[in-house]
Amino acid sequence: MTASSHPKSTAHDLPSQVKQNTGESVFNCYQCGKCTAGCPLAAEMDYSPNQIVRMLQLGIPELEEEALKTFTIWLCLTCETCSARCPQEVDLAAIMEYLRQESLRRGLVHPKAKDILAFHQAFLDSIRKNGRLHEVGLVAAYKMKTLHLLQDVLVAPKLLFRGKLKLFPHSIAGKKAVQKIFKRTIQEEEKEDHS
Amino acid sequence: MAEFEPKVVAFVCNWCTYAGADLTGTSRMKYATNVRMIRLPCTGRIDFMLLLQAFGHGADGIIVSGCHPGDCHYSAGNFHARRRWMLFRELLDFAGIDLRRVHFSWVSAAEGAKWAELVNDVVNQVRALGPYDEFPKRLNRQSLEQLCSVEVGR
Amino acid sequence: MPRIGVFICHCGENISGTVDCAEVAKVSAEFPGVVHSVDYKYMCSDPGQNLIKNAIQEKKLTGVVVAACSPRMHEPTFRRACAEGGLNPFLCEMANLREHCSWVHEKLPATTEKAIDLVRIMVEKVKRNRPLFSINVPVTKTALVLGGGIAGIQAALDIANAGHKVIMVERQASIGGHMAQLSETFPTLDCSQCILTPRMVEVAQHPNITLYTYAELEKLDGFIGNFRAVIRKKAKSIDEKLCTGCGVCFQKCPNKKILSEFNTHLGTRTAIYVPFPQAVPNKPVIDREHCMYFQKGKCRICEKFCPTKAIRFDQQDELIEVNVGAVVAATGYEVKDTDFFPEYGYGKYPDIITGLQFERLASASGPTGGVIKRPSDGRIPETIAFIACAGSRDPAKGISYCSKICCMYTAKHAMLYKHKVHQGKAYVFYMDIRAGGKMYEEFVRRTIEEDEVHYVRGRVSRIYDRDGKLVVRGVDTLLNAKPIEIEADMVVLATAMVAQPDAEELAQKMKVSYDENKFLSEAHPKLRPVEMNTAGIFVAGACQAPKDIPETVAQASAAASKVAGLFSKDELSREPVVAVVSRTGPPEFSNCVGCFLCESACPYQAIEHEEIKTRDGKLIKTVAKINQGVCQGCGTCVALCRTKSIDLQGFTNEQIFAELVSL
Amino acid sequence: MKIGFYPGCSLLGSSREYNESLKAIAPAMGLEFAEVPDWNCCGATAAHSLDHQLAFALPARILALAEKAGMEELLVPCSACFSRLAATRYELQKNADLRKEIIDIIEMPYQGTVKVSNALEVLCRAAAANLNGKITKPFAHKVACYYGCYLTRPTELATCKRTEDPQEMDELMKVVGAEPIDWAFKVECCGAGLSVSRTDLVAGLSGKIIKDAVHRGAEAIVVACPMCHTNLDLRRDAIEAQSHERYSIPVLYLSQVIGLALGIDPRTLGLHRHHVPVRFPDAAPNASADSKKPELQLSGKDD
Ligand SMILES: Cc1cc2nc3c(=O)[nH]c(=O)nc-3n(C[C@H](O)[C@H](O)[C@H](O)COP(=O)(O)OP(=O)(O)OC[C@H]3O[C@@H](n4cnc5c(N)ncnc54)[C@H](O)[C@@H]3O)c2cc1C
Ligand SMILES: Cc1cc2nc3c(=O)[nH]c(=O)nc-3n(C[C@H](O)[C@H](O)[C@H](O)COP(=O)(O)OP(=O)(O)OC[C@H]3O[C@@H](n4cnc5c(N)ncnc54)[C@H](O)[C@@H]3O)c2cc1C
Ligand code: SF4
Ligand code: SF4
Ligand code: SF4
Ligand code: SF4
Ligand code: SF4
Ligand code: SF4
Ligand code: SF4
Ligand code: SF4
Repeated sequence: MTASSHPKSTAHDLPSQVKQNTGESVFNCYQCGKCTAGCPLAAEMDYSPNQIVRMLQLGIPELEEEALKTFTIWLCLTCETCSARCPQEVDLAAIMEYLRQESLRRGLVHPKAKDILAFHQAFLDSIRKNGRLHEVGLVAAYKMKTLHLLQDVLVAPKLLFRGKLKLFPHSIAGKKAVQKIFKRTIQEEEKEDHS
Repeated sequence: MAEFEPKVVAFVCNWCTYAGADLTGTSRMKYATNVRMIRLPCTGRIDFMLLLQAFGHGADGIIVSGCHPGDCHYSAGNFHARRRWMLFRELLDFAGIDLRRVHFSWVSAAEGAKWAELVNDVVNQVRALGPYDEFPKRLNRQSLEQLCSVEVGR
Repeated sequence: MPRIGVFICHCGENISGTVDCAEVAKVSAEFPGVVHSVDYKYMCSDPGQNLIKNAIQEKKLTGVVVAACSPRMHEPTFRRACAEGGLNPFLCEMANLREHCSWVHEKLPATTEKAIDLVRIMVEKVKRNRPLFSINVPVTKTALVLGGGIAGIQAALDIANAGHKVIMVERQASIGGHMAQLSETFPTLDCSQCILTPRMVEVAQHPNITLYTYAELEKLDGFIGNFRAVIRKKAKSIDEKLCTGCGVCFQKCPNKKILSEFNTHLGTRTAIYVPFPQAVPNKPVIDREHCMYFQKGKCRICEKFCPTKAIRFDQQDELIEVNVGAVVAATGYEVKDTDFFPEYGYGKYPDIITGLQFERLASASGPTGGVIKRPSDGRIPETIAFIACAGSRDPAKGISYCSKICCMYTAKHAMLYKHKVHQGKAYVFYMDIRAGGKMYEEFVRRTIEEDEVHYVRGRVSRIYDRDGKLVVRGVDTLLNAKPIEIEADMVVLATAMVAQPDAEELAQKMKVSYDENKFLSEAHPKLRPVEMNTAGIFVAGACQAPKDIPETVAQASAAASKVAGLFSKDELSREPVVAVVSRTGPPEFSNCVGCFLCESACPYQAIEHEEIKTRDGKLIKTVAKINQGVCQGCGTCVALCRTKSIDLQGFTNEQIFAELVSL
Repeated sequence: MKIGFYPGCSLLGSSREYNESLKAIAPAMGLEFAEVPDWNCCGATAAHSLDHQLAFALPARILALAEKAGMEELLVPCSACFSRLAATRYELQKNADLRKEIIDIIEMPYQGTVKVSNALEVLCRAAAANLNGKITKPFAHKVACYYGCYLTRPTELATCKRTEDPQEMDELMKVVGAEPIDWAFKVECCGAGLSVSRTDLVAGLSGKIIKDAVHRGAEAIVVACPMCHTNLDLRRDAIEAQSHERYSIPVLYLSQVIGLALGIDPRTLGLHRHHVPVRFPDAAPNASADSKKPELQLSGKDD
């Protein structure tokens, strides 16, 4: 991994990395399942939220990698229902977030997650370009990335009609400053990843 | 020249810190040999003049340790000790004693490791400060005797 | 001239492994005042102890230092050996060469040097020891039992049957505690009230037991064998001597809609009431907060109808002072309410109830006559969900412990439900099943195998209502963590067993310690499970930790036998480590100037005033005096006294100073 | 009261009406907004899904700009933006190393002095102080107050007190004459950021929310977040397709409800911009159930 956005970790197993970057210990989880019981998308996931933690508890590298390959981590909405109700005060939403970032860094993103990832990336591209989000541009870019050309076609004209969508992006004076922020964070890492 | 080896006197209560130090022993944890313990029923028993006397008799550093607040075997003894300690700090200061040589701490009967750590920390710190020899400058033996009103000598 | 004997122990290899014991003995022999110095393999063994006894006699020793293990371990052993050898036991001291030296240091010259220092310190101390004699205090052979649950009842009966007097204080209008509320009890399913009520009656009728109900402990001071307790007997507003318990008053009382505490708010009672029909004593009290006369100044209907004219509206609280020799704390527990659970609706759904409420629904004498009915509409639930660990094992809610009994009573509840509603469906959401007790696991298995209760392993995340049903959103972690939704008609939460809300206050009144969860602390979790840190105070039942009835009764009987043991002697002897105020000859008589700083500092209120008078009774001065029965020997007063008029026997200024000087 | 204002991207686009209605009610509420100059996007879910530092740096720049403009409090109407800004402020306060890193990245001074507030908080406060006697057209309808995730979680940043069953918006709605219903989906997640990439899932989650509200007789759902609004309003067709049910219940921003109660023209409040038309049954809710035009449908008949 590249550690540019996180403090350098000394231990290399995933639980230690999680601990270092989120402050959460996966060993606090006693597998009660309450997180899963309350998760709005548990039924859609390939592994349930508590199983994701379980995969990190056993000290088996293959399972840790498996966790990074799940669809679950990409489906997670960061709604924090799990974290708010966990009796052991495990911030599972934070762990999910870290696993997503780590999965991306290691190139282990689940194939079915590519739409979600594409959307996130299109979103960030839009901000990077203009400093603010341009919704039409975002949807267009997303469609190009995923080839979901028909999706949302029905919604967009209505929005335009109601004066909600702007065909041309807002741009801000501090566009350069925002681009620099991108350069110093996410792009720097991408570069390191590819070197 | 061999490194200076300080002498540290520890005033400890019987119920918490003495027992805690016993636990250090039963757990076979190691610490510096420089400490000599004086067992008292409670930190409440410590007349802080005793600390002056200790310095007067060759101690380079002092540890005072008892039960955690609220855990006193005698329910409130350590609370009195703490209150008096506040006043006494000023007196020590006045007597020209570097406050870094005196450590007040809580070690419970379950904190064997903490005791070992405490001793090592204090010994290292006092070792760095060097031998304590300024005492006679401000307080001579006689005024000390008066303060403590106990016969000095073997 | 002092004649001190020094005995260095090897403790096998434990000490001699790092300390050169022979060298220590040799150097010690040269200390001023030492006339005898030897080392030996095991000092605590019989031959080791004989070495001491013989030396005392042969060398005419005036003091002994045993340099061995911690005095916390063997001080009593060696003091006894000295006494047997003819030396006052308090002329023996120990230097701790094992825990404080050999075990914590490497084998180095400095370690042996330290050992020598430790011996020297103790030699200097022991030279200044004085013979001390154990203090004898008389024992008042009456026990105070706080709380009239099954724990208090059992302890009181056992003590009373051993021939001692008991005063029982119960704050409710009746004794019985929680056990009186239970339906049937696991693992045998015997009827709770059937086995309890005979004992309640026995308490009321026992000649050795004085029962104060509707009463609380106001104050406790004194010490083992000699406590003084003040009991507040709250005004019951009736004359108990006149009242026959006929019950006319509560039939007539117009104020009938008060939620009954005994029925866990599922039933009602009147303002003048007995908590339940089998109450002991079976005489009513007026709940002034709800009585119309006390609140609005009008009514007095009960008074009008009472055939014996027993109603006393003007009755006042009464303070009763009693002397007792021992106290048994048996004040029990409470359960968390359903509003403790945000994710289960903060207590807003009437059909989510606690386990204790379920007991009342299942009880033949309960508000529904034993028929399981929903509080909201009285319907019999067709689907019922039980949720284990509700609030327990939940650090996020501030309770990390396991309540210990709920796995069992949840199984019991599910079983009772199935016995009563044959076609009904029962689900139990659980994390682990803790059923460690005689016939407990078998009981749980029966619930699952014979009564076909569905156990689902997983914690419930949320409960909400939908069309008059309660949607329970859980998960089955054994089924690939599949989310499970049950539409239940009723949900029973096995809520956590917690300490009484005023447990902390009570503990402070008694000067005993309590743990972070406010349960009272025993003196040692394994070896002194019924004693408390304050001598003479014992603990029994669920006020110490969550426990079921068998454990409660066992602990209560154990506490009672401790009390009986204490009462088997007329006098107690205790260590003479106590403070003394110096007395000098005339004209001062004492250095004490009567400032009484010491009095305010003493944690045990052991310091009294003493008037020094001339022969013809003229007051010379008032000085401090230590009550040696009360003094625990903490030494706080000694450190505080500016005129150095107090000293602590065994840890005198002189002794400690000598230790310092010898460094 | 003058207060800093961070509209966020969606208030300029798909949730214009939220912006418009806030501005419309501001004078009556005694509020005056000062927009953060040259603000950028907070990064939303995308940033913190993909990069830890970026997720803090984007909001930090906004907070630094607000600080520079001398603002003490910043109103962030979008709950999602609010969550990002508040979390950034909280984390940077807690973690000095991270603060240093981020300051270094944004190349701006940052103190963390600006208090981040959401619309619910600010409007509740302003209503208590200013609304007395100004309600000319009480919003006399049964409303389902929908809080969603970000006003109640994570617990340490939560605006609402009873996080599993919050009451703040309900209380505010009572002030403007509405009758809040007790319902079960106040704090369930609507699907949030998956709106575009997994509309199917969002339709499922949002569908459950709408169903419960309708089922319990609500005539309108009140929200405080553009994302919630998008999912409950704009995604209505997808919801209906998936659940095979028709729901005509409108979804209003809380500022719109206040505006209506203040007697402000619906157009000024942007009501015409909603996908689901804002209409209420007059007297008899049992009008024809199978009207052809969904826009004309009346609510309260979906069971
Ligand atoms: C739902 C439920 C079901 C259960 N089922 C079973 C079962 O089937 N089998 C089983 O073995 N156990 C069962 N138990 C456990 C059982 O209730 C307890 O083990 C038992 O009641 C403990 O008795 P106790 O005397 O220690 O406490 P309690 O019963 O709580 O009695 C304490 C008494 O002290 C009084 N008191 C409190 N404070 C004071 C004070 N300051 N001064 C004076 N008096 C005071 C109280 O009023 C009360 O009368 C169950 C518990 C629950 C909650
Ligand atoms: C592996 C293991 C680990 C444990 N760890 C712990 C722990 O960490 N903490 C804890 O609290 N508990 C622990 N326990 C439990 C603990 O050992 C028991 O609770 C405890 O020893 C029981 O004491 P006892 O006196 O009843 O029985 P025992 O220790 O079995 O003593 C019975 C004695 O009676 C003698 N005896 C038997 N029959 C007769 C006869 N007919 N006549 C005369 N004498 C007889 C036996 O020789 C024996 O000396 C552990 C148990 C095991 C097996
Ligand atoms: S709720 Fe918490 S303890 Fe329970 S399984 Fe999920 S993460 Fe683990
Ligand atoms: S934060 Fe993610 S894992 Fe947790 S409940 Fe929400 S969607 Fe599920
Ligand atoms: S007296 Fe203590 S040190 Fe000596 S043998 Fe016995 S246990 Fe060991
Ligand atoms: S009517 Fe009188 S005698 Fe009868 S129970 Fe009531 S108070 Fe007692
Ligand atoms: S005076 Fe009080 S207790 Fe008596 S009947 Fe009236 S309300 Fe009941
Ligand atoms: S006894 Fe069972 S139900 Fe009760 S807290 Fe313990 S594990 Fe949970
Ligand atoms: S502090 Fe000393 S002088 Fe004062 S009353 Fe007590 S014993 Fe006497
Ligand atoms: S030694 Fe302690 S308990 Fe005894 S009288 Fe002095 S202060 Fe009180």
